[in-house]
Parts: sequence; C-alpha cells; structure tokens
Amino acid sequence: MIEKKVSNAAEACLDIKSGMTIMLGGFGLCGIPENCIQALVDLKINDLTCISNNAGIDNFGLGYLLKHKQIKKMISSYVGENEEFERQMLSGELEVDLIPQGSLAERCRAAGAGIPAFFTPAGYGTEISKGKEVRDYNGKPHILETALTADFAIVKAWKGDTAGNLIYKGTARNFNPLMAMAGKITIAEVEELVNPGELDPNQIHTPGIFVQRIFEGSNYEKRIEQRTINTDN
Amino acid sequence: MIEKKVSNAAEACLDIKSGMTIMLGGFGLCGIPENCIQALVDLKINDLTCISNNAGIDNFGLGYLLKHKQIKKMISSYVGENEEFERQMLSGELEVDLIPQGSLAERCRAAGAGIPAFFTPAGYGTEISKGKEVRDYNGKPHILETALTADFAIVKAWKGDTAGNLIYKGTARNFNPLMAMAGKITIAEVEELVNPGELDPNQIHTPGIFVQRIFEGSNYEKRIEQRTINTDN
Amino acid sequence: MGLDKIGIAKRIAQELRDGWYVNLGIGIPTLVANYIPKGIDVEFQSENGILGMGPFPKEENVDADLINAGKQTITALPGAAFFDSSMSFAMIRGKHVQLTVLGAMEVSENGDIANWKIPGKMVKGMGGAMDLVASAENIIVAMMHTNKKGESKLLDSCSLPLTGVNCVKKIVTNLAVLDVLPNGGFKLIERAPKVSIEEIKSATLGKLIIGDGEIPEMKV
Amino acid sequence: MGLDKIGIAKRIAQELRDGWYVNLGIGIPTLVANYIPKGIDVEFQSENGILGMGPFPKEENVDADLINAGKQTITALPGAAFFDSSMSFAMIRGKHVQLTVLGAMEVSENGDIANWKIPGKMVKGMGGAMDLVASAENIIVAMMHTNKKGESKLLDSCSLPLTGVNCVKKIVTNLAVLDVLPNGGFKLIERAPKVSIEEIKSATLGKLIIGDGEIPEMKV
Repeated sequence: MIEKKVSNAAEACLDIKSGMTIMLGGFGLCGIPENCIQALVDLKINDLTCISNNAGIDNFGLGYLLKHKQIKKMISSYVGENEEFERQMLSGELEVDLIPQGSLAERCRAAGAGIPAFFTPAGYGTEISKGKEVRDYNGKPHILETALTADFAIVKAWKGDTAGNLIYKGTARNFNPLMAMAGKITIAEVEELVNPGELDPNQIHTPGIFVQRIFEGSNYEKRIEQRTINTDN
Repeated sequence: MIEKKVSNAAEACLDIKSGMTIMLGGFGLCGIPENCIQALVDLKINDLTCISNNAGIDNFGLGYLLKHKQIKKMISSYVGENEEFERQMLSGELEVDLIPQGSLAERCRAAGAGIPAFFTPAGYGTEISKGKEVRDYNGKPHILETALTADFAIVKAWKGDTAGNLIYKGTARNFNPLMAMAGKITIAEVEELVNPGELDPNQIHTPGIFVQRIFEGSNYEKRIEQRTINTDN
Repeated sequence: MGLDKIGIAKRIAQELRDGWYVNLGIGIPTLVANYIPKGIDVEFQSENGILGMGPFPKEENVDADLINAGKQTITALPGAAFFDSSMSFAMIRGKHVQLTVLGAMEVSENGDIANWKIPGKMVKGMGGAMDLVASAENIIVAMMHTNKKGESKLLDSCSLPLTGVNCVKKIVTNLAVLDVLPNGGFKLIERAPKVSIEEIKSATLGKLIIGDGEIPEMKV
Repeated sequence: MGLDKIGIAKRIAQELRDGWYVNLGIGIPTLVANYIPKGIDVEFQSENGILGMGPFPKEENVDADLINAGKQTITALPGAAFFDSSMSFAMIRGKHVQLTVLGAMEVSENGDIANWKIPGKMVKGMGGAMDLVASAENIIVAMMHTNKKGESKLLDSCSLPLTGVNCVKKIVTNLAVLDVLPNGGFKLIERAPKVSIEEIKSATLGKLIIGDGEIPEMKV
C-alpha cells in the first residue's frame, strides 16, 4: 500500500500558501476539518479563496478564518448564521460567490471525475444563469456548469487507514467525499486512523487514491448549531 | 418506511413488455441479476433493447436471452467471449451499440442524477465521436455525451432491506448502483433480504429511493469466467 | 387571521401520498412531518445527506454527526441511509423525490419563486433551494399570505431575485390553498376556516382566479 | 526474436515509480504486477471496481464476486477498496491513476492507438480502453513489435479503427523500448538483448528516430 500518514495538521498543511484556493468539507459545523482550520489560522496565511458549503459561525469553523481576515473570497451555497461574514461581505472586504448546493456538489465531483462541464436545470432563469450557456433537454432549459477544483482539499472523516481510505459517519459525510476527489492535493483528518486491512474494503466511502495526506486529529469539539430535542414521553 | 418487497422475479418482472429498454447490472458474469434474466426468458418477450456492460457468455447471463433471440439491440462496452452474439451481430440479426465503459457508467449515473449531458474526453477522434459535439477544455478536446435511461433497470445486490436499500459485495458492485439510479422502474434482486433497520445506514450503497421492487433471489450459480489460481506455495 | 403555522403544516400534510419521498424545507415545512395522515407511508429526505429522517432525538441520543438541512439534530429511522451531497442532489435533480415543500418570500402568478436574497440587506444564499425548485415535479410553497408589513407575497411578478421560474404548483398560506395554473394565475381552491373570499382577495396582489362554485373551507 | 512476454513485462515494471496508482490491461500488462522493483510501492486499479488488487487467489479463496477487468479471479490486498464503475472511471478520467499499461494492435508515430476492432471480423468492443487512453497522462503500450503475419505494428498511421489519438507516450515490445515524440516519430531508446538496430528498423514501418549515441540494451 502507498503510505499517506503525516503526524498532524501542521505537517499536513505546511505548504499551503497565501492566495491559494482551498476546499473544505462539511455542512454547517457537521463534518468540518477542525484541526486543519486551526492549522490554517496558525499559518497566518491570507488572501485565501475558500470553497465550502457554509462559512461557519462567528468564531468557529471557517468563521475562525474570517475573524482573522484570512479569506479573500468565499464560494458557498449558504452563508447565514455568521455576523462577521455579513459585515465583511456588506463592507466589500470579502468577495462572495454563491452557488446552488447541488451544483456545488456536482462541480466538485466533476473536477475529481475528469468531467469538465455538465448541464443542470438548477438556477435557470435566476442570476446564477447569467452568462451561462442554456440548452433545452426534455423540454426544459438547463445551464452549463463547469468543474470546480482547488489547490488543496481538506476533508474530515470518521475513520481512515494509512493508505488514505476514508469512512464518514452519518450526515458528516456531505461534501467531504466530493472535495476529496477534487483537490490537487487532498488532506484528510480522521477521528481514528488505522492500518491498512482494518477497514472493510466494501465499506470505503473515499478510496485512498484521492487522498495524499492523512492524520488522526485530536480534541474534536463537534459543536452543534441547532440542538433540537424531542421532549415527548 | 416505504415497502418494496415482491415475492420473486416473476412478480417483479411481470409488466416488462416486448420492445422495452432494459438495463442490467453486472460486469462479465459478476453481479448479474440471474433470477430476473431467467424471468425474462420465461416471459417469452422479445425485441428488447438491453443496456449492459457485457452480453454474457453462450447460454448464461444475457447470452441466455440472446440464444432465445429476445434481444433486438445491445448497448454495451465489451461483447467478446460469446459466439452466438458474434453470429447474430455479423448476420445483422442483432443491432449493437458499443460505448466506452466509463461513458456507459457515467451516462447511467447522469440519467439517475438529472444531468442530461456532460463532456468527456473518452472516444474523441474515434468513431465514437462521430456526430457528437466537440469542445476543448484545459486544452484537450472533449465530446458531449447524453444521459442513458431505461424502462426498467434490473440490478443484483448482496444484501437489501424491504425499504429498497442495497449493499453490494466486492467487484459485483460495478454498474449495479448506477443502473439502479437510471431506471424508470428499478428491480433489485438480493442474496439476502432483511427488515429495515438491519443494515447499517452508513454502509448503504444504493439508497432505497432508487428501488421500486425488491426480492430475495434463489439458486445463484455465480459462474466464473476465468478461474485463475495462485499455485505458489 | 386564518391558520397558524401548525395549521398550514397540517393542511400540507393532507397532500402527502403513500409511497412518496418528500423534501421539507426549513421553517413551516419542517412541521409537516408531525402530521402525516394515518395509513400513509412517506420518507423524508434531507439534502445534507439522509433518507429516512426521523424526529428530533431524546437528549441522550443527540449526535453532532446527525443533523438535517436546517442544522438541527435529528434521528434516523430504521431503514434510513446516509449519502454524500452529490448523491443527495442526484435524488433531487433526477426526480426521485416526489414532493418538495418550501417557504418563500414571494411567489408570482406564473409560479416563479423568490426566497434567497434581499439585495443590500439579506444574502444568506440559496442553499439547495435552486436545485430543489428547478427539479421537483411537485412543489408546494408553505408561507404566510402577507409579509410582516402586511404586503401580499402573491404577486404578478416577483420583485426579489428569483430562486426558480415556473415551478410552484401549489401554495398553502394562513388564508388559503391556491393552485398556480399552467397559464398563470392563482386559482383559489380552499379558504382557511372563517376566512372570507374578500379577505383573500385583498391579501393577493397577483391575478386571483375564483371559479363559479363554492370555495370550501380547509379541513385541518 | 528478442524478449518473450515476461521480458516485456519485466522491462515495463522498471518504469514504475513509488506511490503510483497503475491500471494494467489484459494480456502482457497483467504480468507487470509480478515484477515490481524492490522498494517501490504501487497500487493496482482494475476498472471493474477495485483499488489494491492482489495476486490470483489460492483455490480455497476463489470468490466469484472478486474479479479483475479481465474477468479473472483475484484477491484484494489489505487497504483495498471496492467501488462502482462511475467511481472507477472518475479515478481514470480525473487523472488519479498515474500509469496505464495496455496492449495494442497498432500504434502510429503520432501516438494514436488501435486495439478494439477489426471491421467485419472482430468486434469485441473497447471496454474501458477509450476512457483509459483519453485520460491517462502516462500510457505505455506493451505488445509484440509485429503481428502474427510478421507485419509491423508501429505504423505511420493506424489502419484499424482508433481507440484514441495522440496518447501513447512509450512502447515496449519484444524488440525495443521506444518513446513516441510529441512531434511524431518513434524514438529508439533501448534494444532488446541481442537485437540489432537493423532488426528493429526492418520491423518498424512508421518513422523510426535513432539518436547519435549508442542505443543501450535493455536490462531485464
């Protein structure tokens, strides 16, 4: 097996530079690469273009990078729940490119799959379709969307092995497998890192071929945005 | 949960008619829906268009349907190892549309995913690209391929539950999950059918939403085409 | 005036059919899951990656790795499946989901919907809404008939940036159930209990179509 | 004359680099897996859906659900992964596989390859070959220098239907190792043991380019 293990987030992120484009997995705060986000803060790099479905909350997730003004541009589908984000966007400090969630997911997959462009109905007739090619299929207009890649993709998984194979848990899977495919270099942080052969090859969500660096993260907070409880008896 | 269970292949295939287009999962003889193929033979329907990566061997897999002259047209990527197929094709009894394997897989997925068309480099400059739109991306020509759907998709899985969730085993997965997505009606035959809740929701390969009918098959032969053995000590 | 949010959710629940997969948006639509009619089996899909979504968890079962598209902690029912975001939108775009229920800021009489942006003021983003409305065959909008200023949200054309065009088929508000006709116009189907046609008329800015027969009251 | 199939496989194995993912076609390419140089870790991908493919199984481990793209029974190494065909070709098209080794009926001096069809005679289909050659950055053709009739398989242009254009970078035959130059032409890099340049010249119909220096013998 090809060995991908590095010791920690700092080592994994060592060569990420200011001005680069980075994809980060996660939906809300669910399945975000907490250790690597801290490493990016510590690196004190800036002018980053971040591709991530959301922008975190104030002070956590990507909100942490925003607070330190390390992000030049966000490419996301939903950015509510973050006052600092809103402030930077409305003041013009932060560029924002909003993309329909399904198109964002499919554009990442497309990059990883060597599909440079595809047609989707999402966004037709809205400002999203401005300047994009429109073509009718099955009597319905579709717009042409292109693949979305990044210098680095940073993903979070539940379990991984040193060959780079990943298994996600619950809805923490979300964008992680797609971004893992799309990065020129893909870094995976996992809650539990095991040796090759310990994961069932039938249950791998991201085959190791997509992952260049992997490490076992630590001190996961896994914050919850909306703690909704069923109080019925 | 929405209940999808039917009693057997005959019941699952009851309304498949002559002249229909059917997708069948499997690669070679690995992961083919043996029970439903038998049911199609028993139905004595014909003029079928079959979309399947291969055409089986003489007398097994799709070769069985070919022998009974039930297939009008095959859409496949590789059709070697089948004398009856070759005879019917060369004599003009059988129409054959050959598609690069990756494009076949992606075209099925695209149909299931509501992507009507996508660009791929596969087949550019060959007879496959005749009449197809060509566009350069990243300095390289790509051709536009369209989604491929079917009246029925018939797939074979290892385990399934009555809500239609499927888990495949080893390389018997192949085209099955993609065709499951692409059929207007999808029939799944499984080696072991369990109740909802018995499969780990984290390990489902085909979510039940894609499957309309499911049953536990019987008498699987699982023939091997090339029995290669390591005789080293 | 008219129904509360729970009433709207109850009325929409009557639209569910046995065997349907359903995507419920944030807000009122989420409440629909609480009022599934007896004898009807439906499954809820949440676009962040679960099919077979169950109710909120008991305190002891809260799992940060198990949320819905509204970022709320949830549970998974027996027979659930988890998947990635491309698979999730494959289900949506590929029309495997039979019904989408979502909120709106504005709906136009030709079925356009606006619900993701107020220029210069609120830019939260569209999330999965653009994929949902562009793909679903069957879209029900759940919303209050008028906004907080008392202005109609049922317009001849939307003033806000669109989420999708020609897509809304049915609207359930606190005042009425309305079908959006293929050739345009809000056709009044039902009134909320004790709400008069006049009240609906005065709260509807777009073209309201009222047939000849009596307009029944909703049963909720 | 020159190398046998095992010799060709051994010479190609020398091209492997540590950390590469490699797709081996049916025939001679499959043999390459038996001669991986020491200290080199590579993983083999088979396009029917496995990464981390191991050797053929012992009799007692044969599993009909575990085959390679040649339909041969195989094993999975520790750290292997199974996946569907779209994921498999995502790896291939997306350039995650660093090397493709495959056989050919004909190769032209500009790197075109034909290996899937003889009109009116053999139509087995292209399988995954068209995706592989259109996508891989690094393609080595493994074949005999001439066909069964003794005719050269290295041509100025292919006579058979093409599998891909401008894609072959290197050819290893029983007689020689040749690079396909970006501007066209087969550049002779190495001779098979005891094979003369004259023998290679007479077996090569396309443009053969021979540099000024000595052409070394392959070490296999």
